[in-house]
Amino acid sequence: MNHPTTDRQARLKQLGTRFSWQDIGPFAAVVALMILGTTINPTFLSMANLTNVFTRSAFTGIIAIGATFIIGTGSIDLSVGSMAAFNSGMMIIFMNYLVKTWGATWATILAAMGLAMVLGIVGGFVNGFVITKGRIESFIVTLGTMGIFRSLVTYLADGGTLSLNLSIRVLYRPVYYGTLWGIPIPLIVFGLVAVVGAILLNKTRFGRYVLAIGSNYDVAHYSAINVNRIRVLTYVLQGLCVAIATIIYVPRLGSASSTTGLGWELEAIAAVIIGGTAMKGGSARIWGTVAGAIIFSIIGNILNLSNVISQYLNGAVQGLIIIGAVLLQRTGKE
Amino acid sequence: MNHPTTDRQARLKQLGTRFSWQDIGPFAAVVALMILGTTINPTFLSMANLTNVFTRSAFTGIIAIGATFIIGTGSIDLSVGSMAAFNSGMMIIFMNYLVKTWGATWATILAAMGLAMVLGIVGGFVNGFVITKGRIESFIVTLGTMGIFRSLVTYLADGGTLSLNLSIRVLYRPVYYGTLWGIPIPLIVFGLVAVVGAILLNKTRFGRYVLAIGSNYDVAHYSAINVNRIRVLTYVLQGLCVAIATIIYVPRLGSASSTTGLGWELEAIAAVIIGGTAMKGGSARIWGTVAGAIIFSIIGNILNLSNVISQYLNGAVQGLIIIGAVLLQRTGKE
Amino acid sequence: MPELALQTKTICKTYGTVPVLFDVDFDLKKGEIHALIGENGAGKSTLVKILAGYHEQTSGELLRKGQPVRYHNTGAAEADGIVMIHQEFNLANDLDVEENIFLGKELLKRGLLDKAAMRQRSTDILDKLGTKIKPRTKVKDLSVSDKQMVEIAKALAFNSEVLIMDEPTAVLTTSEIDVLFRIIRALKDHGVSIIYISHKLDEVKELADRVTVLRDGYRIATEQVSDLSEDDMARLMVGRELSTLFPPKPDRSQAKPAVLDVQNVSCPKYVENASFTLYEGEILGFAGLIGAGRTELMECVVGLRRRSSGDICYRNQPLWGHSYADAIKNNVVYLSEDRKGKGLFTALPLAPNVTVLSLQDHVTKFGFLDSKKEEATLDRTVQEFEVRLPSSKAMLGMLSGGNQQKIALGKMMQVEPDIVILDEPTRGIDVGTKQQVYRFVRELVKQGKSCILISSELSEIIGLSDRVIVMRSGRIVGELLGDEINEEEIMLYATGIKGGVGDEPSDHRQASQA
Amino acid sequence: AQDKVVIGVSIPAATHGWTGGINYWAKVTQERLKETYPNLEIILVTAGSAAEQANTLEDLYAIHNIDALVILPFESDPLTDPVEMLKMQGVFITVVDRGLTKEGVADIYVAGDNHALGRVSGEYMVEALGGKGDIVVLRGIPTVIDNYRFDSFMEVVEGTDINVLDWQYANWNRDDGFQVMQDFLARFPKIDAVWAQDDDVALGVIEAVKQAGREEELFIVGGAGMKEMIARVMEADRLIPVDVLYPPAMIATGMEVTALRFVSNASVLGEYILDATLVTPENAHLYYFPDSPF
Ligand SMILES: Nc1ncnc2c1ncn2[C@@H]1O[C@H](COP(=O)(O)OP(=O)(O)OP(=O)(O)O)[C@@H](O)[C@H]1O
Ligand SMILES: Nc1ncnc2c1ncn2[C@@H]1O[C@H](COP(=O)(O)OP(=O)(O)OP(=O)(O)O)[C@@H](O)[C@H]1O
Ligand SMILES: [Mg+2]
Ligand SMILES: [Mg+2]
Repeated sequence: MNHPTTDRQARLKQLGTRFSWQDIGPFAAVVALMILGTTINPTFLSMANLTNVFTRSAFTGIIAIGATFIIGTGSIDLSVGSMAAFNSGMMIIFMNYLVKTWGATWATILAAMGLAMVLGIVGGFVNGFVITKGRIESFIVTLGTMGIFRSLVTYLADGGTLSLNLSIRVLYRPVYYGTLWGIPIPLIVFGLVAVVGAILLNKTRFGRYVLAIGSNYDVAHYSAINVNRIRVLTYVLQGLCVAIATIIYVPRLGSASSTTGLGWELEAIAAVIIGGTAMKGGSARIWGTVAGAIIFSIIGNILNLSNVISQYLNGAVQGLIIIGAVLLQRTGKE
Repeated sequence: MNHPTTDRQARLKQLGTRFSWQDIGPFAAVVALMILGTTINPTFLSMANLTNVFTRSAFTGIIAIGATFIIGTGSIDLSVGSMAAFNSGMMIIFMNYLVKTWGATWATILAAMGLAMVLGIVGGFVNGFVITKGRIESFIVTLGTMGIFRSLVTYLADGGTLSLNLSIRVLYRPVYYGTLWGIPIPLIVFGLVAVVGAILLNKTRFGRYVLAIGSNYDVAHYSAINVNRIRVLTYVLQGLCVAIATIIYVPRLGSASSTTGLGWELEAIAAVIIGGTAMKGGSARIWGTVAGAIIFSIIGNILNLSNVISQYLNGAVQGLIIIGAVLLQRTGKE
Repeated sequence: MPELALQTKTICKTYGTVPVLFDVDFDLKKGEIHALIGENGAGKSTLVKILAGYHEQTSGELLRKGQPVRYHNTGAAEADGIVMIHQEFNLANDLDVEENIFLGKELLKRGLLDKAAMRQRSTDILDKLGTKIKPRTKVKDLSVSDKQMVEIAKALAFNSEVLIMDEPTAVLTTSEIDVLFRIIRALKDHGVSIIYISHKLDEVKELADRVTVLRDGYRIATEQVSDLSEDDMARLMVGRELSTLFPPKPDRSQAKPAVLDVQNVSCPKYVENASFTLYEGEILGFAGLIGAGRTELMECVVGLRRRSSGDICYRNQPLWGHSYADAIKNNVVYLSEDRKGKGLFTALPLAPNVTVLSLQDHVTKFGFLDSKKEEATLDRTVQEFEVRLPSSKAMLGMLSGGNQQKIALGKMMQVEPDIVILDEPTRGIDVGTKQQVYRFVRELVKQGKSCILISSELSEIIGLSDRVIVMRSGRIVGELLGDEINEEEIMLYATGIKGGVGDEPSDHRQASQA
Repeated sequence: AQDKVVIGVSIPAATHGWTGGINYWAKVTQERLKETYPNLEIILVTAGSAAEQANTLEDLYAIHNIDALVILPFESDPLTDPVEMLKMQGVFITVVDRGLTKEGVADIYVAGDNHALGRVSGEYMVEALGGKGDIVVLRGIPTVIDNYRFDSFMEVVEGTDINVLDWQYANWNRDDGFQVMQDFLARFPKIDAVWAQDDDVALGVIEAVKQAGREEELFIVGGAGMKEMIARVMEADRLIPVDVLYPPAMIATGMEVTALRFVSNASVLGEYILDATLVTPENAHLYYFPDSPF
């Protein structure tokens, strides 16, 4: 009988991270946008600007990596932006409190990071638990928790802004602004999260089960996969990603308020889908998501670098570029 | 051989509008919320208040009826809120222009209504066309057009507010504030749209094809259904619903700005899903959607009933009630 | 010579870069029943999909009543009077039976759906087919065999001139098949031309006028059925001589320990107080008509379906009340009859499908998935079950029906089961491979494993089972041993002539002693 | 005993710093007034959009039967009609900050002066830069208020040699302020001053400037009177030399005068215009409220 041809493609597949047009597509869009950016304003290619752009993509990017798993199972999480705001608020309150006893030390910061992780895990677990046990559409549950988290941070901030104690801020600042081997720390964290995400998705049973569930819920169930547990885990993972994003977000401005993280959920979901993950689940691409997040960041940057068109129309240009970027991918695929 | 039992249930089903727990569930939630409201403040049940609450649900409700079809096919439309803003803006500009020649007459208003319809149809068509011809996820396309429509209204309003000419406003006002046989006009329109929607969904080929596509794209395709055409039609229908909502929205506030209709898309989608339509498509319930829209309106009202909780926590209470309302439905189903 | 309803001239079909059909000439006379047979992956479904507008040929010509035609979609073919019953169900799960039957060709009255008329028509058709399916049931709530009946009803609702049936009987039991054959013959008498694909050669022999054999995408022969014996057909298909289908049964003199003891299992609406014991090294057949509840009973046993009562002991240990995963841990594995809906991930590649039950065995020493091991497992499965792949990159859905079934069997075998529960294991599998599957199962039980076999094919139950249990309407009504295992006896129980419904459970005990 | 007087207060939800301040002051004033005047009932409702605010007005009347309304309208134009509806039912109307577009609807108008905010900022900019230089502007959310501020600012700046390099919307949001400023800094090698218009945005701008290490090159003018910014002004921070007041406490004024009208029967009608005071190191201590969240 005929054997499967182990051609180059198949060999590449074995690397765990698969390369195909679907993966290259989003990066092609990144390159196209970079060319566009340079054409509009050569400053685009300056080191400082590129560093800014890539660094900024880290927040949504990290969150989007978590979202890749959720969308991979065919679910959605609208609460991530609010959760990020809530986590930021809690971190700030906690650090401001600890600083009184522990002083402005790394211990204080590390403790707050730990708190963020715990909150992320708990928040994600609650989302996942209500969705699976209550058998409610994820859209509804996370729409609900989106409101809840946002309210909580507003409440904590008394409607205003929670500001991080100045002495800690000085200490914590490098986590966003610092570099390691010349690379901004948020970018390193983003890269690490992406690598871990890619391994989780492509090289572990968990990742396989995520895609299996997204591919066909019933078949997954009949393949002895504990569907509910895996789904809850994706939400916990999403919570963790939000926590990590929070940890590098807080040192940036040192504050949190009810506007923090507004709209991040849509951006994260869009990054995931631009990256080639299907909304209905069953296929997911971490590196596509990374490209998707970068695409978003570049679009924003390009709009700020030019004023050819009325600023009122920024949103329109953004919309057109998003659709265009995805069209470009699709066309290339033929 | 045994014939299908034509019991009452089955008979009712033949009416086109099917009654089952899935349909009753949302209404049970409405009743529960009404009881909650009355408990918090007996004034809730006053005629004046109830009229307000129901009338308000008309905007999102009408949009949500369009969204029921879109979600029924397993797609999504994020652009409805922005489209409503854009349509409102265009109506206002058009009326302000026409009033110079035609005066503050019904002709002016009717022409503007016509314009709204045309814009809705065109806008919906564009969404549907790009989605089907470009084979792009509806999420991405409508996220793009959401930005585009919102930008356009910002542009039209020069960043500010578009205001309707005062003389027309006086004439147009009754369309929102007036009553017919004692029933507020927006409610009558809402009811009509719902009835038409229910007939379309349950009594026509179009409705059946919508559900077939949502259930299984390939099966629909192989059943000689023109999948793309039906999908485009759902977007056109959605555009029409947005236009109708706009027509009764404009006389209410007489203005449009970049913040008009912000967030209506999430509310509409939530209303649809609370109403028992599945996010992944294949089943849809118009009357459930109607209940869903009313649920949203009641929740907003309940938050204004009392002053017990910090207003910062409104969002949290709203989130909890949404999840609770859906949980209630689910439990009832067992 | 009667008019040709359909004719193909040198039809070729290539999926991507994979050629599947080579210069196939085929013709269908008006009013004939023309069988199409061939090994799994030979290209039967592909050929008929071209005829019915699901796919377009890569080259070659299609003639309808002598006129060249090209169908760009199913609508065009349907408009031309050609209707097909799909091998993989072509039903919308969220819609109900009635809605599916008329999907794409709804009856209208004054522009609105004429639900009353459609209800009447679908009831009539379902009655004619002798099923108990209710028109308002959602398709997703139907068993596989019921879905097959709906597929048939869907095709019959349309007054076609050419009716193509791609393995309509793979999951049907004898009595359903009888009804179906009556209908097919009646259609033929009305001048309808029928293409009939089946792996059940006895059916072909019984029903068809002519038969065309495909092998590896080539047409090998077209003959009058009366000129061929079943063995001739098998030889033409496989290209070699086939020995007897079923391996010999061992004699069951010595008593073996019980491995699975099921007591009073009930599942509301489907199963009532079912009790049975499975012994080591035996093949226990489960017979019954459609809707007898065999599938549901087994799903209860392995923990895929919640049972309302009952105890299950595995090697004298009460076990797995909760999940299928527990059953798998004890090496009890279940092959679902619903290949597409529950068995396999059609949108995923092959390797993940084969290894999903045994992923823990496909990891490196650091616990990461080992794609090399997965590929190796896939290779082994492909060889063992002779799966025909279009390419190594194929998604599962690109395999032919029978080859998918082989993957499903391969997937199950990865857990090295102690008890295998097979629900329609040879659904859509060709004779050659069937024989292998039977040997394989026999080998398995020889090694001390045990097997439960649910099959709609009575010959399979009879040929393979050491013992047979008959179910009817959710109850176990009879147990047959040795010489009792014959078609007549099984049907007596299955249809309720023996061990009538309402009889006490003791009744079937007596039956088993009889 | 006298009948209870019910005052409804409708304000935007706390979606950014300044509205957060509004919420804070409204709540504080609500409590204080309730304590002082026991027969006063104050219902505080918030809304996330103009349409929602129109809903709250209906609810205040239908459910709470208010005698007076204190409203800080989301937007002037869309709320004019709904407020007038209440007026016609005999409700006493106090409008805060943004005036309605129809004369005679408001009984009391406590006006924040958005034109003045733009003008004062512009005048300071001209003075501090000596009438020439390159500046960038970060605007709020596209709304009428923002237009008033921006247009007035531009009017002042236009006649001078001050060159507005570019402006972008920063949506009264810190993160947007940060990103837009990052890009301005990358794009323009020389920036002499930044008009951020809002203190939330200014906070983001500060961080971007710090990151680029260009603190010495420019200064930032925010607006509103956030306590952090007032503190910086007090400390004579080079980067933040001044702030322009647009105090959220104006809602307190509105509530107080309205309450006064009912408890004292004094005739308190007319307009109260609050200045857009320029906060300098000299007067900053007067506007520093460490307990306020804003
Ligand atoms: N969509 C597809 N893409 C690629 N290859 C395909 C596709 N569909 C079928 N094939 C390949 O075409 C060949 C013929 O398949 P076909 O379904 O016609 O076989 P068949 O004779 O019906 O077999 P069976 O008896 O198993 O149903 C198989 O090798 C199959 O893998
Ligand atoms: N007691 C019952 N009442 C109503 N419907 C029943 C009952 N038992 C079975 N059915 C119908 O039969 C179907 C269940 O069939 P099941 O899968 O149990 O059949 P089976 O014995 O496995 O045979 P096969 O798999 O060959 O169809 C259901 O769709 C259900 O509608
Ligand atoms: Mg086939
Ligand atoms: Mg079965």
